Amino acid sequence: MKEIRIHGRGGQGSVTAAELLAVAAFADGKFSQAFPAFGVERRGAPVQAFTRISEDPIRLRAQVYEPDYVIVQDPTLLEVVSIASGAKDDGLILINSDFDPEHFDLDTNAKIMTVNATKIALDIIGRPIVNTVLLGAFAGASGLIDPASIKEAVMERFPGKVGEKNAEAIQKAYDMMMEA
Amino acid sequence: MKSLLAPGHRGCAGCCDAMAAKFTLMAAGEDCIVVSPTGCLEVMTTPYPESSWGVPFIHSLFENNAAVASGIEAALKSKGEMGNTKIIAMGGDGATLDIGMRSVSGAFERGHDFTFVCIDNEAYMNTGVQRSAATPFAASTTTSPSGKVSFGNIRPKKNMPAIIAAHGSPYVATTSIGYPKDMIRKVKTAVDVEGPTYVHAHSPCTTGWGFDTSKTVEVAKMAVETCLWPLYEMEDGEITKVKKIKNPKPVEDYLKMQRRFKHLFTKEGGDEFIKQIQALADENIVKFGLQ
Amino acid sequence: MTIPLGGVCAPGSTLVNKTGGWRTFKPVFDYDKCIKCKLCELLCPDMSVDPRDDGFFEFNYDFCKGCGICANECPKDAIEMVLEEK
Amino acid sequence: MQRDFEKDKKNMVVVEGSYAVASAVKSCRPNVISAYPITPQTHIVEDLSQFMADGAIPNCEYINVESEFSALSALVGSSAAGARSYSATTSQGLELMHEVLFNVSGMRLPVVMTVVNRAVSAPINIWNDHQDSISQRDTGWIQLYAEDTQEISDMTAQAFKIAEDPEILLPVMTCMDGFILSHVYEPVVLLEDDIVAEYLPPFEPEFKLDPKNPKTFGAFADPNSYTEFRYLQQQAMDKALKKIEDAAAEFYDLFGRHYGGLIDTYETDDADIILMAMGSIVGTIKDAIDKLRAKGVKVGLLKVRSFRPFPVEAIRNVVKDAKVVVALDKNISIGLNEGALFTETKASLYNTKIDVPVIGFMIGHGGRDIPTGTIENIIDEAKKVIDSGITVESQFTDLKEELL
Repeated sequence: MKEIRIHGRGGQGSVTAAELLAVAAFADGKFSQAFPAFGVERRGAPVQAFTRISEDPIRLRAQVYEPDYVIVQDPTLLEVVSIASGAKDDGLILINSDFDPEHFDLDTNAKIMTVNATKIALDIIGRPIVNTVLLGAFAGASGLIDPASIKEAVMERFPGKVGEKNAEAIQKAYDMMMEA
Repeated sequence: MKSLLAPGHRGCAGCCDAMAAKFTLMAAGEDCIVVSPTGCLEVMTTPYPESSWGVPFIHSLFENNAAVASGIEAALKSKGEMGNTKIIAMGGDGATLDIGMRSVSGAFERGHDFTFVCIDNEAYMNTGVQRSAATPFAASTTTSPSGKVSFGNIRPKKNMPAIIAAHGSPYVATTSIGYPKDMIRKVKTAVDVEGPTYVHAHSPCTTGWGFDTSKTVEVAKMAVETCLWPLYEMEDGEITKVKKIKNPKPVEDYLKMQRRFKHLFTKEGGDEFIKQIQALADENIVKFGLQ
Repeated sequence: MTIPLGGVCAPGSTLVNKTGGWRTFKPVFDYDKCIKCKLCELLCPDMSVDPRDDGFFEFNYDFCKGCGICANECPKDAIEMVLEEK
Repeated sequence: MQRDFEKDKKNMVVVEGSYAVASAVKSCRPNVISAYPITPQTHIVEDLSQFMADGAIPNCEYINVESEFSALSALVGSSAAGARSYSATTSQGLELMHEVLFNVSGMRLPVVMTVVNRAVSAPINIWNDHQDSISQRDTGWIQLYAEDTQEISDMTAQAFKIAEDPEILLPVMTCMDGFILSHVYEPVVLLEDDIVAEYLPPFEPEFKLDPKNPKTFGAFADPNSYTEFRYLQQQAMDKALKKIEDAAAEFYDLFGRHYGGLIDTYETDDADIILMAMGSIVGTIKDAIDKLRAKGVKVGLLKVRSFRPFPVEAIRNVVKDAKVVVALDKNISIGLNEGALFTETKASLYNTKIDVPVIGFMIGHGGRDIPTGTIENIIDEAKKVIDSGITVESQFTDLKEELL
C-alpha cells in the first residue's frame, strides 16, 4: 500500500486532488481511498488530504502518519507546517516551486523534487490552480499512476473546456517530470 | 347530520375544545385528516383503545403538529393520493403560540396545503391553567396568579394571526366558538383556499376561566361584543372583512363573568387594570374598524 | 382485545363510554316552546341532541353531561335544567 | 459469505461515502424525505436534493424543514400516511430529535434514518464518535453500525426491509462514522435500482391515515395498557434479531455482499484475545490483527453490527472460549466511566457459565484519530490481563496527561 499526503491551503483544491488521485488509481486497477484531515479550516488556512492506493481492498481508517509521498501545493506552507513529518526514507516529497530541490533544507531522507506548477497553470489554464497540475507531475515523479487516468478523472470532474485545459497542463507537468 | 366527532369523549361539561373540533369537522367534512398536539382535546378524545374521531386522526407530540401535517401532505402528494383531502392541524394556544411556534412557522413558510385551527382558551388547560403567550392582560392563572403585589398576567396576548399573515398565508381569520356559523364558514373557506391557512378560534374554558358550564357560548359572545376579541378575515395579509360591533359593551361585563378576573373587582387598584383593559378594547375598535 | 401495532383505534369508539352519569342537572325540552331552530343541536359539546323525524329534538341522556349550554342559549327558553334524580 | 472484491470491482465507482448513501436512498424509492442539514451529514442531503432537482427520485417529496425536530416530526405524519420515509442527521440534530425518536418507535412507524455519527456539545465538536446515537439507545430504534461506505450504502436497503416488515415495524438508524466514512472517497458498488426493487417490496402498511378507513393514531395509553405497549416493542426487537440476519442473508443472495447480520467475526475461531467494536474502527482493527497474527498473537475481532437489538446470544457464542474480551467504545457513560458496548457485553456474560474477563477502552472521542499503534497498545494491555488478571476495568485511550 502506498500512502500520499497532500498539503495545501483551504480553497486550493487539496481535497479534490486527493479524490481525483483515488479515482485515477482505481481506473488503473488498484483499490484506493481518499479523505481530508477533517477540519473547520476556512479559505487560506493550511489543510491536508490523504490518498491510499493498494492492490488489496483498503481497511485502514487512520490518518497517514508515514507517507510514501508528500505533495506540497504551496511552498509558503513550509514555514508553518512540518511537511516532511514522518516521510519514509525512500519516499518522495514533491513541492510546487520554481526553486531547485536543493533549495529546501528539510529534516528528511526522502527525495525532494520540485515543479513550477503555478507557472504551468498560469500558462495553460490561465489561473493559478495547481492541484490538477501537481497530479500530472506526481504521476511523472512517482510512476505510481497512469497520467491518462488522471486526465480522465479530471475531465470527468470538470467537463468541457476547463477539463481539457487541465488535461493539457497535467500532460505538460508529467512530461517535465519525465524529462527531469 | 351525524357528527364526525362521537360522544363519549372525556371533555368537561361545557367544553370549548369539543365545540371547536365539532365545528371544524362540520366545515371540513369526511374527507379530511386531523392532526392534534398533546393537550385537552387529544386526551379527552383518544384514550386507547377508544377514539371519538370519525375521520383519520393522529396525535404525535405537543410541539410538532404543524410538522406532522407537512409530512402527511407530502405523503399524499408523493403518492398521488391528495385528491380533495383536507389536512387540518388543530392546536391549543400553547401548542400554537408557544411550544409549537417553530414548527408552525416552518410549515407556513414552506407553504404546505393545510389549515391550522388554533383553539385559543388563553392558558395551558390540560396541565391545570398555567399562563401561555395567549393569556390576556391581568388574567390570573396558576403561574401568573394575582397576589399581594400582582394583578395576574402582565403581558398582552401575542398577536398570532398577524404573525401567520406575515408568513404570507393567503387566508387568516379570527373566529369564536360563540359564533358557530361564523367559525364553520371560516374553516370551510380556509380548507378550500390552497396553501397554508389559519383560523384562530377564541374558546372560553369553563374550568380554566371560572364560569358556569352553561356559559361557554355566552362568555365567548361577550368577548366579541366588548371588542376584546375582534372577528376578522385577512386575505394575502390584508384585512378584508370585519364583524362590526354597533354598541360595544363595557369590558367589565365580560371580566366579571370570570373567576380569572375576579381580583380586578375585589382588590384595591383593580379598577385601574379594568381601565387598561378597556383601553385595549378601544384600541381594537380603532385598529380593526369595528364600529 | 389485543393491541394493534402502534395502538391504532377504531373511529367513533368512545361510544362505549357513557358520560351521562356525569350529570347533576338534566335538560328537558318543552316542545310547546321549541321552534326547531337547531341551535341546541349545533352547540352541544357532547353531540347529545339528536334530531327526531318530526323536526323536534331529543336528548341522548347516555352522553349528555348536563352542561346546560343548550338551555342557556335557547332563544325560546324551551329547555329546562332539572335536578337529576339518582 | 465473504465479500468478493474482485468480482465487485468491475461495478465499482470511486465516490464519496455520502453520495453512496444518497444513491442507495434513491434506489429504495422513498416517498418522503425530510431533513435538516448539519455537519457532517450535509453531503447526503445535498446529494438527495440534487437528485430531486434532477427529477431522479420519482413519486417523492423532499421537505426542507426548519429543524431536526420537525424533520422527524414530518416523517411521523408521512409514515403514518403510508409513505416510505427517510431522514438523515447527526449529533445535536439527533439529540434535538430525542423526543420524536420515542414517538416514532412507539407508533411503530418504520422510518429509516442515517446517523452520521458525531460527538456532542459542549465543547462543540464536529468530529466523529458514537456518543450521539449511543445516547439514543433506549428510544426503541433499531441501531445498525457500518464498517465502510459499501456497507452503509447496502445497509440502507436492508434497513427499509427490516423496518417495514409487518412483524417488526420499528424505525431503524443506520450509523456511519462522520467524516471517516461520510467524506471518504473509495470504490463502491452503488445499489442497482432493479435489484433493490426485487429485494425491497413496496411499503404497504395495514393501517394508514386514510379518510376511507379513518383510524386514530397516537392515542394515549393509561396504566392499564402502557406496559403492554412497551412489551410489544421489546417483542418486535426480539423478532428483529432474526430479521436482521435474514435481511443480510437475502441481500447476499441478490447482491453477493455480506457484512454479517447482527455481528461479524474476523479471526476469532482460535483467538485468545477478542476485540469488540462498531463502525469504521473495525477496518483498522483488522489490519492490526493481520499484523499481530503474523507475529503469532492469537487475536480476533467481533464486529457488532446491531447495537439495538443487542445480540446477546451471538456475542456469548463468539467470546465463550476466549481468554479476554476487549470492548472498544467511542462513547462514555459519564459517571460510570464505561462505554456502552463494554457495559452491555459484561452484562451479557453475567449469570452465565461463561467466565471470561472483559475490559473496556473508550477511544476516539471527538474525532481523536485511531492509528494502528493504538490498537496494538490495547492488545498489549489485553495480554497482561491474560497473564495477571484485570487491573483497570475500563479506561480512556490515548489520554493526553499533559492537558490535565
